Amino acid sequence: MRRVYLDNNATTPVHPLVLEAMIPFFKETFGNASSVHYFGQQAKKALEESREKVAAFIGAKAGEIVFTSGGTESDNLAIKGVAYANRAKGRHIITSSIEHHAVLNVCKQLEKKGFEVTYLPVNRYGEVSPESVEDAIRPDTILITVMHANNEVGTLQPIDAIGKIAKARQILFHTDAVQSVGKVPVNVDSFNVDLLSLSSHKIYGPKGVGALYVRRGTRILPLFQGGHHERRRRAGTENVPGVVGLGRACELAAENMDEEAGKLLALMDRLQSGLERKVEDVLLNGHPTKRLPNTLNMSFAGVEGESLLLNLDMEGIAVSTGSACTSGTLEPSHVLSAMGVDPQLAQGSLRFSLGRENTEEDIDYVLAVISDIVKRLRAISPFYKSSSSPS
Amino acid sequence: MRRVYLDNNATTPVHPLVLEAMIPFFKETFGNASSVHYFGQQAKKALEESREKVAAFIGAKAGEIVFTSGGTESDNLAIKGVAYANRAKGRHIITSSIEHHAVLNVCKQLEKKGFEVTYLPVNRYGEVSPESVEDAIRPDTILITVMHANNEVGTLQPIDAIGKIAKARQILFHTDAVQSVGKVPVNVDSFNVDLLSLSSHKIYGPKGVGALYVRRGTRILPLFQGGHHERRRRAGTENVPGVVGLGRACELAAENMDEEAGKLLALMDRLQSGLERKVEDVLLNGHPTKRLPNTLNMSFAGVEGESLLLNLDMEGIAVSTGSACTSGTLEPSHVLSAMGVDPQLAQGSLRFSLGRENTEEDIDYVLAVISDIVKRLRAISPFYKSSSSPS
Amino acid sequence: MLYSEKVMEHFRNPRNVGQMENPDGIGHVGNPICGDIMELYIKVEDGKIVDARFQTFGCGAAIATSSMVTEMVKGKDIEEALRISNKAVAEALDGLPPVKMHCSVLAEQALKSAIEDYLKKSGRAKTKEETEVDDDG
Amino acid sequence: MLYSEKVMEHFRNPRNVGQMENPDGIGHVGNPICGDIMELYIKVEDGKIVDARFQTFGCGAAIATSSMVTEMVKGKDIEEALRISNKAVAEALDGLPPVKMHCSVLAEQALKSAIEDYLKKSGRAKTKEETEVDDDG
Ligand SMILES: Cc1ncc(COP(=O)(O)O)c(C=O)c1O
Ligand SMILES: Cc1ncc(COP(=O)(O)O)c(C=O)c1O
Repeated sequence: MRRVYLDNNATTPVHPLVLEAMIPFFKETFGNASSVHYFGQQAKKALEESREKVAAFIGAKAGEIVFTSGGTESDNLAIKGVAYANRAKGRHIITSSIEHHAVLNVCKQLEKKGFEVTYLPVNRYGEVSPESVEDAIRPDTILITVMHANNEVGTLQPIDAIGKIAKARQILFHTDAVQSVGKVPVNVDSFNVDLLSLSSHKIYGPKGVGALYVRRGTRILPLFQGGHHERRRRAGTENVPGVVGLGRACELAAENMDEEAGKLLALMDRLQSGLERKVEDVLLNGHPTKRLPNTLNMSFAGVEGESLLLNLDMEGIAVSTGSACTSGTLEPSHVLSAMGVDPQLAQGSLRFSLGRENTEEDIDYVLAVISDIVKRLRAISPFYKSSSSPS
Repeated sequence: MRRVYLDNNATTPVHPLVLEAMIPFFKETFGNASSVHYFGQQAKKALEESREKVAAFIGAKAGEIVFTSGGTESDNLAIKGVAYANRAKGRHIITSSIEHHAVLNVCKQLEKKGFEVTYLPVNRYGEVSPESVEDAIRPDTILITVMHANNEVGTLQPIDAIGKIAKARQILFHTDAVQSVGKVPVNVDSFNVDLLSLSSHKIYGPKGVGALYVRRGTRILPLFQGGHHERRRRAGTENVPGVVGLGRACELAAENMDEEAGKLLALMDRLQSGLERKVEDVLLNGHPTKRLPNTLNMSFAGVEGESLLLNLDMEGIAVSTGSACTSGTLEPSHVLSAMGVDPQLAQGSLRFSLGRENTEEDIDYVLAVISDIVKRLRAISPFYKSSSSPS
Repeated sequence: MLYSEKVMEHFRNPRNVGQMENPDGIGHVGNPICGDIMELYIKVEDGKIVDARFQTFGCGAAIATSSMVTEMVKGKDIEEALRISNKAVAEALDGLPPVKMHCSVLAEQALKSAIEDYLKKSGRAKTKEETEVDDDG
Repeated sequence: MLYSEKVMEHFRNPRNVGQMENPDGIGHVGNPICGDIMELYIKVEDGKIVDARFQTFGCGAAIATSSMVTEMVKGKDIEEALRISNKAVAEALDGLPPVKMHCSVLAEQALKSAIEDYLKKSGRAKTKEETEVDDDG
């Protein structure tokens, strides 16, 4: 069967050159980077070279990179790490209502521990307004955490403007850049961020590794106690092959991003205009332009997302309803809800997230099969009576 | 240069068959195990098959295995997870004074949070006495955590006896089995443990992955907030290739352990008796027999460990002074201190930890070079005046 | 796979899809949590359900349980039909993932609501208790 | 590598190793934290240190700094020798890892203590302040 993978925001296949870079670190240069001997020092060297690469990619210094097990850990470390390190200064945190659960659920957890959290609203495109950030700041605000690009709809936040406000008010600023790194330019200085999360498996690197940027001088408390790894910010034997993979993935992303983004944008436009032409009553969720070049979230009136997803899967097409982590839960997307999308349209949304392996043929294949599927599901649906809007 | 790796307690090279098993999950079966579509379900299938393998290896059920990023995270999750889930019941924890820092430093952290911890002493062989456990139990004791095998000296604890006590007194029992899994039989039921930590990179699996066994019905609070992975006990996109590697490593260990242990024991005996014959004033640290079949910790009177290690490294031999995680720190081994080893002899200790790739030739090579090195260092030493004991 | 083969088969080829001309009873239920909506129509002759059809807005499980319940109910008399539990529907589909059990509840409720409607129209409403459901989800 | 080439070179081939017959000053210092012990012997002629030797129980850095400090001190007069700081020793070795800086402190202390001993024997003890060290570790 033809297989078309359009779920690159959930995860990406490892780039062949990334895997190639990793291979020697499983069996040959396999030492523990904390060991004093040759095997250890070889591993350490690879670790530190990767640290340089990751740092260079986001405009940071090597010493500011902490390797973690992924985006979720990076977000947890950043937010809890700052919250607990600054508890004496204040207990107020500002975030948005469309964050990934790795941020939202940390904030909810902190609320149970006596912190107060402001969840900023977004407009219909999923944008946080910098003014709302400014207005939410209180004397006891210790952290602002607003994601760079949303994983479900791809909307990019006005991160520079928010960063300027945070800097002017001297409040620590974290951004979850898990979805934007590798797709659009990310620079910790131009963003004025103090902490930034990224995840390897979203950028053609291996799963199980991520990084947290921590600006020099920013104190965080660790999540794990143990050995003195990662300058005492993250205990545990370093995942050398994983880190090498992440380093190489950053290097490749730096080389290819501009070209790749152009290609993805063209494919995404082809998909969007094709859907609008071939399927009635489809609506874009997310910002029409200030959006990741690979992410297209569309609502199909009268149709429920999972049934659409399963039908596409039967044709070999992999897409997602919202984020992979919340599939298996009952709640409709908190992102679309926050954007004010009609609940039934929110239930009928699909995320197509493109990647470097996609081709025009992939897109045309999707366009060839989707309209029949939608028609069939609409025939079953109690809502979709005509060719007009939902009941 | 001939290279002899005798630091397998720090980390092991990935077994070729383990790497082979992992490879398809980087580029081909690369899906996010939480995704509903084909790519996701293929990944999920691999994940669950590995869970079965890990569970089978330690006599557990698949649903009782939580995948983590390594031994340190498993220890943190077990101890903090139980402590915070049972805070209403009591605040007393019992552990030993020779635990790995991933346990000890968690306990110290919990002391800052209002828990009370009893650090049990050990005898000169590094053994905790079950009676001391029994005596330490208080009405508010919520957790006993005692490691199965010590990483520095290899001594095995009377885990069955401690488990029986914990069970009789209905107190949760965790064991850090990071060093014993794969080397000696480990069974959660015969140990009567409720939680057990293991780490992939110690058993010829990849770095960056580990597991925590959590007995059915045992409530723990998660360390990370985020998506609903691992039955809500560990958020974050699952490291599928890593987990597949761990599963395969467990399978191989199950097949080979008995034979391997015999081979390692013979090599270790050869090394020990060779050292005792060729080098004057060497002393075994750890239990003469109730010990891992691969771990030999010896003190060289009058010589400091790191300088011995560096000299061996110059000859291509990789060993360790205590644990890899504490190299780079100044403190002498807390394990040897707790065992009552003379501080200067503790400073002069080396850990040889053997592995599946070692041969008799490796051992003979070490024996051929070490006595000259020790002689040379003793000539520099202000302590070692004669061929008798240290000053 | 997320779903059993049986679920996928009913999802792929749902039976008894569509509206019904002049139904004897209509059940309309919705799950406020997940947004699934089912409409179930029955035709009754001599106290026997001779035909059933449905329209559903919902996930794979919602569509499959709708399809299955309409199959199960055909040829049954009213008393028998009222005894069809959500568990029976789920079992007939070789089980459902725990997180999807609520779909089988919805299917049972849709059926009960259609029968209720029929009984009301024919002047024989049931008491509340008899319509309670068994939710394992 | 943990250590600079220079450190490794001195560690591999330490200069001035061993006890000294009839030294003019003996310094004996130990670091209670890490257990390193240094013994440093000097021979003084006409206010000049003409020879220095050491014995050290300690890590790579401890041995290298001992070796280096004995090299640095030879040919210097007492006043010059007293001005050799731990930083100077570390720099002469192309640096030390932060966690090992204390070894250079130990080397400086061993030298000072040997000079002290010499001055005491020859009746000219220094004050405490002049023996303070500069620890970057
Ligand atoms: C925006 C965002 N943040 C955090 C995460 C979590 O990253 P990981 O899956 O590496 O734990 C994801 C992806 O799952 C994401 O899309
Ligand atoms: C006994 C013991 N526990 C825990 C750990 C930590 O495991 P990891 O290195 O996988 O974090 C180690 C090894 O470093 C160990 O030897």
